[in-house]
Amino acid sequence: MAHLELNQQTLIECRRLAGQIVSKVKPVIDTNTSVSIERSVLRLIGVEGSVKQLGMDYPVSNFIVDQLREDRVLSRGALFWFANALLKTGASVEELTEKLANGELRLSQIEKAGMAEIKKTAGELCRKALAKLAERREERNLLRKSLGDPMDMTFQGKPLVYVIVATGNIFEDAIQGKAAVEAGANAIAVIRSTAQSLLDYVPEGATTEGFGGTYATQENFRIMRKALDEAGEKSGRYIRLTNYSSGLCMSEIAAMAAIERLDFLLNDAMYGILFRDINMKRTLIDQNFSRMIIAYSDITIHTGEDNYLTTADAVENGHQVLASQFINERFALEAHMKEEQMGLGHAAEMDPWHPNVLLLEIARAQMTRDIFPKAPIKFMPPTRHKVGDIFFSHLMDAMFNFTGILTNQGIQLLGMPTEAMHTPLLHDRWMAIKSANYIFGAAQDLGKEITYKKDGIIAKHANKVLDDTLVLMRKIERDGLFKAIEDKCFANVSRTLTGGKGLEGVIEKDKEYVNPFFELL
Amino acid sequence: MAHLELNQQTLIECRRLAGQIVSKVKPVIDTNTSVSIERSVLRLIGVEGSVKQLGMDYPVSNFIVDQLREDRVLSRGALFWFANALLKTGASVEELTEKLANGELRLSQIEKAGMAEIKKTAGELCRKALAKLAERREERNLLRKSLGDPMDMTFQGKPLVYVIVATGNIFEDAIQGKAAVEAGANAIAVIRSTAQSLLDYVPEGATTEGFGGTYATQENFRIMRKALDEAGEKSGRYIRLTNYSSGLCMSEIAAMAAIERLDFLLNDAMYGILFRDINMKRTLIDQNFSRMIIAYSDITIHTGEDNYLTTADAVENGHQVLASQFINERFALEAHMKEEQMGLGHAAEMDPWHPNVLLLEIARAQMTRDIFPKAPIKFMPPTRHKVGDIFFSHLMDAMFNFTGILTNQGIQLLGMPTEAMHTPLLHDRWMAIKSANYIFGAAQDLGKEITYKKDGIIAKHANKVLDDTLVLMRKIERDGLFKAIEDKCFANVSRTLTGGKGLEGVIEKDKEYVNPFFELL
Amino acid sequence: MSQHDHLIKKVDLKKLRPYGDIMDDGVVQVAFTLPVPYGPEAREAAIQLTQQMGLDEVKVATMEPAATGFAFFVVYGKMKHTVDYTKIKVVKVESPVHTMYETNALIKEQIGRRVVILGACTGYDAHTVGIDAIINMKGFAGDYGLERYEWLDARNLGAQVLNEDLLKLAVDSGADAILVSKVVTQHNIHIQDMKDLMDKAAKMGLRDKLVFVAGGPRVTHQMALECGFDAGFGVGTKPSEVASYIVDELLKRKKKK
Amino acid sequence: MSQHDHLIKKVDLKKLRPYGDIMDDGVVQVAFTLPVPYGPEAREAAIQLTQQMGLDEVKVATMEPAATGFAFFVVYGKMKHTVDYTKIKVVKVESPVHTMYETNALIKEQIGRRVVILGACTGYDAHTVGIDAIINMKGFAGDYGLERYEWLDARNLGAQVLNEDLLKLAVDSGADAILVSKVVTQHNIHIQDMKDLMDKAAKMGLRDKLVFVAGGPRVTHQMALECGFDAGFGVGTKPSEVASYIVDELLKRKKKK
Ligand code: B12
Ligand code: B12
Ligand SMILES: Cc1ncc(COP(=O)(O)O)c(C=O)c1O
Ligand SMILES: Cc1ncc(COP(=O)(O)O)c(C=O)c1O
Repeated sequence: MAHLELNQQTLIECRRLAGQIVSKVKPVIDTNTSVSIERSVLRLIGVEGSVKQLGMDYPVSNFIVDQLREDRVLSRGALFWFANALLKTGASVEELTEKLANGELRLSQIEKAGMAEIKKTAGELCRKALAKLAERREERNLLRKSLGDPMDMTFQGKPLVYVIVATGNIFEDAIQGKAAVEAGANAIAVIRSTAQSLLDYVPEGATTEGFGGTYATQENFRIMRKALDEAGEKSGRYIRLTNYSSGLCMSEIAAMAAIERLDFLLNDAMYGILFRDINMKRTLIDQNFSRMIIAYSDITIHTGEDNYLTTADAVENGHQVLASQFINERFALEAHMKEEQMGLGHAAEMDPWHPNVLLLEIARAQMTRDIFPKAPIKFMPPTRHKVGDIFFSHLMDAMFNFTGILTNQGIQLLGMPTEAMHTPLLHDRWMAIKSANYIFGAAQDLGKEITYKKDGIIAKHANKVLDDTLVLMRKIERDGLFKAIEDKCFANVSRTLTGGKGLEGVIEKDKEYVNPFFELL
Repeated sequence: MAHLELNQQTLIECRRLAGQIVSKVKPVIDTNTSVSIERSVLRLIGVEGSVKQLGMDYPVSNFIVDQLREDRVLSRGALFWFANALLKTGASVEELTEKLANGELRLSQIEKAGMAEIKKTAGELCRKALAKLAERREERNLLRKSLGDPMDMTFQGKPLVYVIVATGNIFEDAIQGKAAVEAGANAIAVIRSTAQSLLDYVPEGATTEGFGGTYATQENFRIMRKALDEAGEKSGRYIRLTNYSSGLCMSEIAAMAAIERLDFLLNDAMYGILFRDINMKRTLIDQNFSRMIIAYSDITIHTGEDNYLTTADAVENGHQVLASQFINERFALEAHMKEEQMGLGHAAEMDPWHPNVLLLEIARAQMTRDIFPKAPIKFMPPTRHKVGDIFFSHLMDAMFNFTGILTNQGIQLLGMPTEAMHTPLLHDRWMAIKSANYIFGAAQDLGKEITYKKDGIIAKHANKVLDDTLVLMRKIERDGLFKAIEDKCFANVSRTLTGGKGLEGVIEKDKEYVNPFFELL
Repeated sequence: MSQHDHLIKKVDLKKLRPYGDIMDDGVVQVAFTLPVPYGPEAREAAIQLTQQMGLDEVKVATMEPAATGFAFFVVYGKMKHTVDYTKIKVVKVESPVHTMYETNALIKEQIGRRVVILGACTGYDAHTVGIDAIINMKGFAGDYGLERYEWLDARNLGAQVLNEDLLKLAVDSGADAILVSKVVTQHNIHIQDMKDLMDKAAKMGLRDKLVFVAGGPRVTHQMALECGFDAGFGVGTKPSEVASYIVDELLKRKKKK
Repeated sequence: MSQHDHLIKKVDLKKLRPYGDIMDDGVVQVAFTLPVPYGPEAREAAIQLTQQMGLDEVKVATMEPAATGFAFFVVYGKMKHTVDYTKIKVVKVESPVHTMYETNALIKEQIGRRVVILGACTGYDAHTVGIDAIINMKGFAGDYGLERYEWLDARNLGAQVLNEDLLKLAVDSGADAILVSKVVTQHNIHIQDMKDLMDKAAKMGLRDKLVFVAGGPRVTHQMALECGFDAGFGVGTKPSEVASYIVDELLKRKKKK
């Protein structure tokens, strides 16, 4: 394989700085919990179902956590109260959930057991929950083995062909997901409906209406999982399902995804802050817990650095992406994730008319590959510079596919000819996959055939990005991550420590806070 | 620039064999003339206009040559008789033409002057004719200088963007040619109507109906030349015009093209034999004279090896193309052409689904570039494997454009998304040019950035083609070109020495044959 | 080419038709998927549908098995319909485009105070790149954004701004104009949001006090007018066009009074 | 998914419409060029033409200045028209496809002599690759050509064969079937040439003595029938399909007698 000669000292220094940056915010993460974490905990131990509230199906986990917050006792953790109630009522998880949901019981009102007992029960609940997650994880491993896993090829062969469905209707999504698999897709993301990420609960049930995407619900996960398992069976390969552990419900979606055997999750330490204006603290706290679940469940995350290049010019701002990747990597390691699970995000978002743009894209893609050799790397297609000329757009995606195979990217989200128009039609996706099949085949071994000139345009651009990254990392380390975000270090977007949505959902942990998942995961 | 390491000994041997092959058929060329050559001679010295015959406008040059043949005196050459008539009648070329056309005079009936006198007059006619051609040539040089010549960039910069128009209507062709120039084209070919190449005369006047192309007529040449000169003036660059010196009127079209300042001519030593079933002798004789005119007029030829890959599989038969290029090169040198005038043809015609097809195409394109470093090289797009899926077809052309810029081809005939459907619509061409503009810019310096692995797939394929070529050249040299063609050495097509059209138009030269052009060109 | 004039077919603007490679040939390319299996029946259905669209000489360029039960088609045909181009009247933003210097000068001389402009991406729409391109200093395609204009006080409120909040802020800041960006268009959510803003503005008595401008890749002037806005701008809009329009409109209103 | 059955919209074959990303949404992509300058009027003309095609919710994805005086459009819309798929009947070559071995066996047993087939690319058409793919030994897409069939005597006459020459040769060689390839289709030259062959065949009294088969990328069975042929084959035809058809047809005719 062609590789770039990158300054190894700079890489080491960047990683050291990332460690510093993360350890400086670690206390915030360690001393706080969030409503999302607490709801996830309940979901993991088996609290299911919904209550009617404001005319809609409101998750019981939300209902319970809302009560605990109202009663100002959430700082001990939902599990403290739930374990306590189990002990005191002798009910099963299901029975207790039922009684809480219909108002027969309220957690904070129940007489308190001893802390040791509570911790013991809580621990048991967690271990049982994790056994279930481990089961799903092993199920995946079995299927990967029996059907064959296209990801096994990723490092020697072709990038994983990955597409989105976004009809708004989960049943159409299922149809189109299957269609995509027939055409050659190996992973399918169901894009979420606009602004679901700002809901502080996860909707319930199968849904058939959405804006620019389909609601992420546990039932929808199931429907899609089943459809893709069927498609995988038929096509003789394991098909991966993606959703979004992002937004105000970051951690509970991780939990739900683990339970429903999703394979990929969009999950980023900073995306919510930058692109959804979610509070910084809330996001950092949630990302940590979500990633612990993810680590355990052997899910691969996709980070969101690609998005930076939609608001910040991609030719100029490669360093923002790389700096963020180092930080995401560090946060992920802190949450016990393996490098192999880190689909660090980046994208081919440069102006197609920039001179030698393909060389610059190759430079960025190759350096990303070389800097994170074990990470699968998620490579995102051109979107920002896409225009309504679908024929031209199709070419931009072709060159993107070419860059992907040349530089041996791991997971290639295919671009769509109609990117500037609408979420993909069935045949948009079909022709995008045909493009990838063609180009991945046509240029399969090109990366092994060539070497890059030492001081050429490609090498220079890569080294420039790397040098810029070091400068940026030093600034972030000096000022702290929060200030850096305020100063538009990422995506040219500014956010403040106390601004954004969801800060009210952050709760300082009591010293009697109980959540054995933190130890077990 | 990336280059391939090719066995230089093999190249030298191939060229030596090409010399042998050509010199073996040279006697046929030297001892014969053809009706086409004789008509060209008349056209060059200024015989213009037409007579009514069978209800159509029949060129006077044909009318005169037909008479000479009928009278069985053509073997002395049309110029012998024409110069003689001028001497004896004292008429001007125009007056004599007029009298011949209206039947007042018949060349063979005119009293004969002395050979020395005839030769002298003939020589003067030829010199005057050549002075006119030189004028057009210098006119081109002036325009190239004043407007700027995109071809000057060819060796450092991007391949020349070249497209076809083929509406059947010369006025629409002019509109579309100009449109293409606005979009970025630097050369325009007016494709000929189906089967014009089998007509043994060149139609007259402006034409508005054609099948799959537009008739090549002198008036059409003028209309198109004017349109492109205007477009060039507007766009600030010299725009090249292409037509076909091919078929039964090979040499007179070269003459007409020289007179109307065309820049490129499709012209191949064997294409007519293989693809139009024109007699071998006829074709070889005609190509020689046409190329002498071409050499003098500084026209660049495009040879037709690309076509071989439409009937013979392109993955397997690279050697047919290369062998033919060596032979075409040799024939061209014999006709006094410079290497810089040799747009040797080849094409990206491999099955798009062949594994690593891009590597194989790069191998072939790069070797062609490296073997003929001074030749502009005409690179033809995928056609054979094009299908009705215009979106996919557009991608194949994108990869073709990529191959062109990577390997520094000289003249890139752009592929059309609708290749499998119809001759190009205005917007087919527009989007094809947009594709080339994009990819030539995006990958402009990639060829300078990389080197190919020594024993990689690319190097191996190139060397295999080269080795196969040597074997083939040895066979051709051993058996002779005529036998080789019979044995399907090119394009998997078999033709015989006495088969095909136009043999009746070959006339053995008398020892008193007069045609000073052979000395002057 | 004058001697050939009679041979050249000119466009008939009263009966305008698509141009493929010969004037008036009407060639159109169509592509769609039918939810039926690939096969001769699907092909025939595609032909019949294309014919119903008013295309003659229908040629199926390709039929592709896009998936089990789905056939994708690319079809060419010649359009029978024509349109009378001479009768087409399009409402468009008519104000001339001034340079930044001209616009500044106009405000300075004829308004005499800085013009206040609020911009936002409304509803749940989080696509700020468009509004940023118009407002932020840097601008778009080499054209400076409104923040750069000395005589404009342009404020970018960013994404996901609720209509009521936007109007309240407009009142509070004494704004002269409101710029709304709408990018997400699924289920015509952009139109709903735009109409809702104008309804609320009317209720608050703001309709004629402010200049309301919409923009976005699927926004047209016509459609903005239909939603009750004063103007709409689409793909590729440059900040100077917007600044020019706002100032011209303010001056026009001033004169009317 | 059975508990969800009521939520899933099924295809209505009686009113079949294109599928974009939701059943029955009718989404169609259209592209064409108008011979008028790029601008809002051209855009409006494009919209009106698209509406005349029966498309609703027309969205102009792009308008491009393809050249001075020419605007290129990509448009999306939702088709109002439907087609009754249940009523579609297509005439198609109905003979089952045999393997080479089966076809050989059929001839050997039921005809008892080699079947003579002449193939050519007629008129001025010089595109031999198609007919070569059918006749020559090597065949097409892994399927052997007719020359390879022991019980067929298939002769490829190549390109630019005149109709009269072809028919004369057919008589002389006692051919059972004639294969005609037509690739160039400008001005419907292929149809003219095909009809001309059948007229000449009729005059020579050969119409029913031979099986006439046409092929080419724009040939359909239907269209071949309309030209008087017995069958037509299009894109992607394999030699075995042609061999099977010819033999079946010969056997059918034999039985009739
Ligand atoms: C960048 C981008 C994003 C970024 C946005 C970052 C940001 N802070 O802006 C991110 C990644 C966050 C994003 C997210 C989503 N996106 Co988005 N996104 C895009 C993308 C790629 C480019 C948009 C863009 O920046 N264009 C560049 C700017 C300069 O152009 P512009 O907006 O047209 O602006 C110009 C003019 O329109 C005009 N203009 C615009 N606004 C205004 C206002 C005024 C007053 C004036 C005068 C002029 C004006 O002037 C500008 C300069 O000329 C488009 C696809 C595309 N290529 O168009 C999809 C696209 C808009 N997104 C889409 C979707 C569906 C989403 C999501 C819902 C996906 C999901 N489910 O997660 C989310 C939801 C976000 C939300 N809540 O709104 C769809 C919308 C489909 C539709 N028609 O409804 C698109 C078309 C992609 C697709 N094919 O699916 N997206
Ligand atoms: C190769 C080719 C050539 C080669 C032909 C070499 C040769 N000896 O065949 C060359 C370079 C010489 C050539 C020349 C020209 N060509 Co050409 N050519 C093509 C090309 C690229 C491929 C055709 C092909 O080989 N396809 C592969 C074969 C296997 O497919 P097929 O023919 O469809 O055959 C299959 C089926 O149709 C069927 N079939 C075919 N025949 C038969 C017969 C029977 C009996 C049966 C049962 C089945 C059958 O079975 C086959 C296998 O499945 C097409 C574009 C394209 N991609 O289609 C243009 C194309 C056909 N050519 C075209 C044109 C215009 C020309 C020229 C007129 C250009 C010019 N002005 O110089 C000349 C004129 C030639 C002439 N006198 O006819 C146009 C035709 C436009 C139209 N619709 O009328 C096309 C579409 C290109 C374009 N977009 O302009 N061409
Ligand atoms: C990390 C990450 N999360 C989430 C999203 C999607 O947005 P939302 O969370 O609003 O559905 C993206 C989009 O690209 C992303 O990169
Ligand atoms: C050398 C050469 N001559 C001629 C032609 C065109 O054919 P015709 O001479 O029949 O117009 C081609 C077509 O590609 C060619 O390569």
